[in-house]
Amino acid sequence: MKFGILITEGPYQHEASDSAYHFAKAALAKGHEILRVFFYQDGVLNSTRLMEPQSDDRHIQKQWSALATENNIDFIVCVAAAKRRGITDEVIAEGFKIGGLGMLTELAIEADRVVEFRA
Amino acid sequence: MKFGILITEGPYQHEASDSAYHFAKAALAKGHEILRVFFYQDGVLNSTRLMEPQSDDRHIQKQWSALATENNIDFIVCVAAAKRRGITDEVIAEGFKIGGLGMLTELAIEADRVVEFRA
Amino acid sequence: MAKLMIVFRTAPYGSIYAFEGLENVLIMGAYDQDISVLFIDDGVLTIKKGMDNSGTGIKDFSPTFRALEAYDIEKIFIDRQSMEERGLTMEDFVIEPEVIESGQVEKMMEEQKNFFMF
Amino acid sequence: MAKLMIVFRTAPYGSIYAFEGLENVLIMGAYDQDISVLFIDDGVLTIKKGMDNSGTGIKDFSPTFRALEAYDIEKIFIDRQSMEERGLTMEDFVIEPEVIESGQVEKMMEEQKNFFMF
Amino acid sequence: MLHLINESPFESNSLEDCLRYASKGSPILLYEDGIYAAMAGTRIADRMAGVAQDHKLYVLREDLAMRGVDKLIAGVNEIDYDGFVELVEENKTASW
Amino acid sequence: MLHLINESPFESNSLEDCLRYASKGSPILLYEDGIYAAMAGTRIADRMAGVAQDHKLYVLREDLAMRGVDKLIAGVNEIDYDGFVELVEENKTASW
Repeated sequence: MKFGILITEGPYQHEASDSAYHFAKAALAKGHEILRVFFYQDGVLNSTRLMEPQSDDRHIQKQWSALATENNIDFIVCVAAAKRRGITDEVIAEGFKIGGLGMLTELAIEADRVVEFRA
Repeated sequence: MKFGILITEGPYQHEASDSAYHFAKAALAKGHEILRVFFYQDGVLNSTRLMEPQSDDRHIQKQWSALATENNIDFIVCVAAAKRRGITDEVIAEGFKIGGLGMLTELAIEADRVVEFRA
Repeated sequence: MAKLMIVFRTAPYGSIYAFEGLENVLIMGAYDQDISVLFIDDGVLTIKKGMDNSGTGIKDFSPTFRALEAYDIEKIFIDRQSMEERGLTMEDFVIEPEVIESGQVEKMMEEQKNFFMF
Repeated sequence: MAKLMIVFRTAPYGSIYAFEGLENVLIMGAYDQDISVLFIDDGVLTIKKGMDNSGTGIKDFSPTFRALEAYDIEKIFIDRQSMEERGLTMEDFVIEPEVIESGQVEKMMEEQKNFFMF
Repeated sequence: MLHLINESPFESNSLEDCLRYASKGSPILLYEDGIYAAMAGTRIADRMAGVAQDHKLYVLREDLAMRGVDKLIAGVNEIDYDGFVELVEENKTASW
Repeated sequence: MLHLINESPFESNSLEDCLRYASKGSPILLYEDGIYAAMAGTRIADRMAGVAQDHKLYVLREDLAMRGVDKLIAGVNEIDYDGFVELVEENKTASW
């Protein structure tokens, strides 16, 4: 099936980003296509390459970047939400692209299922 | 009195940063001293100079920076929380300093009151 | 045309969910799809009349809700019980959604191609 | 020495509050103050035995709770009703806090120079 | 002790948790989404009228106004940020 | 329709809100802090036993294990992320 994933919470503060990541991996492993992961509201904070967690902790941005590049998935960071929170081209990591909110509507039109991960 | 303020939520996502700002202004207007504002957990996101909200919206980082510099208040951004979320010297705005969690303990020891603004 | 729905279920201003829900309604309207809007739980509080944001500096989105019809968004529903539990009647709102019963909510979601909850 | 307290009142892992509460206990311990720790509401879930984080990659903080005594943090309390409502008894926990009644909670907070809730 | 409540009582139990610990007479300030607990005519209005008798119940005017809430249960005191600061001068605060 | 619940039932009303709309038989997946609703012996355990009769009640094993929760009410089905994906294949999802 064609899946979409929507994330509206930031990494570390809340488990939503972790859950979304594990869900995405499981969906790919079962042969599903992920049309797009849309990072929205505080979810845009998943995309900063400046993130530097403690060395014994998971690195959420790097996990995402690897998932995006290895599987060629479209990762869109909502531009308005990103600007509000200081996420710009200057800090965005590999595998993420900044895009408009319309790309979430397009995902809703094209995907068989969209799963939201939120607070 | 000697006040301390603790903020654990990010700007725009939640009203906590706004409430803390209005509270701080009112406390100063009443002649209180604010020993320190401690930005913790997602609260560290208040400090990025890359923040760029829509032109008709409040600019939360600039409000804070003006408050800190005009009143010479100590604004500390928790280093571990900041690193986890991509807040580094590279992006930190005027008036904010990165510091250790011990500075929150010191605030608890020295302040007459510490008020938490959280989700 | 895909059937799409935005569900408002959180209170306004305390968190950004309601604001972003409204942004989505406007964007979806521009895509010429079959859009519905549904207010349930604390979401009914987002269309309360009489908002005055002068004390906080946070943007008031009431005027945008009032303009939804101008964007050809006409399928707007509200859950009766959510209104009643909060002591609100149709006179309290800046728009006039169609009142539905809680038993219709899941069915209405089920009919959509996709929907988002804010 | 100032009396300081950390109150745990949220569930672990779903949000970072419990983790940061624990970080604060450790830091405060290093400042040689009179530290208390209190578990109420969902905070009692943070010291549940048997945590296995291998499926999520999120750091398990049980070992750190177990080490609190080594940091000379000995005033550790838990609200009886919060435990009981969650079906938990002292056998379920990695540490052995002293059980208090809900009526003592506010008084205990009041006695502190300052306290933080996580 | 001043108890600060900033979540909607229809979605969060933080007010009920707080009430379990707060002693009679302790002030409670409702702000942000917490102000909905003071709204008249809700399914919790009777409960809250009782709370307003046992506690000094305050509500932050700026947050009320922003949400368009004007009809309140009896016994609630509207204050502004100045009043918020005064409450903090007089009390240690707990943020639920 | 699959209903996703990720908040503690002791702190949030999202499960109760969801139950008001979910029709009999609709699957409900408890994950993140939502898993505490499936814990045995709590003050809501009787209520949840009823929910488990009216709905297919699932709980995410990874989140259970991380929280050290092993005793569950009767009638709950443990699944892993594979099972989560299968539920989404079969149902549209609502995230409360």
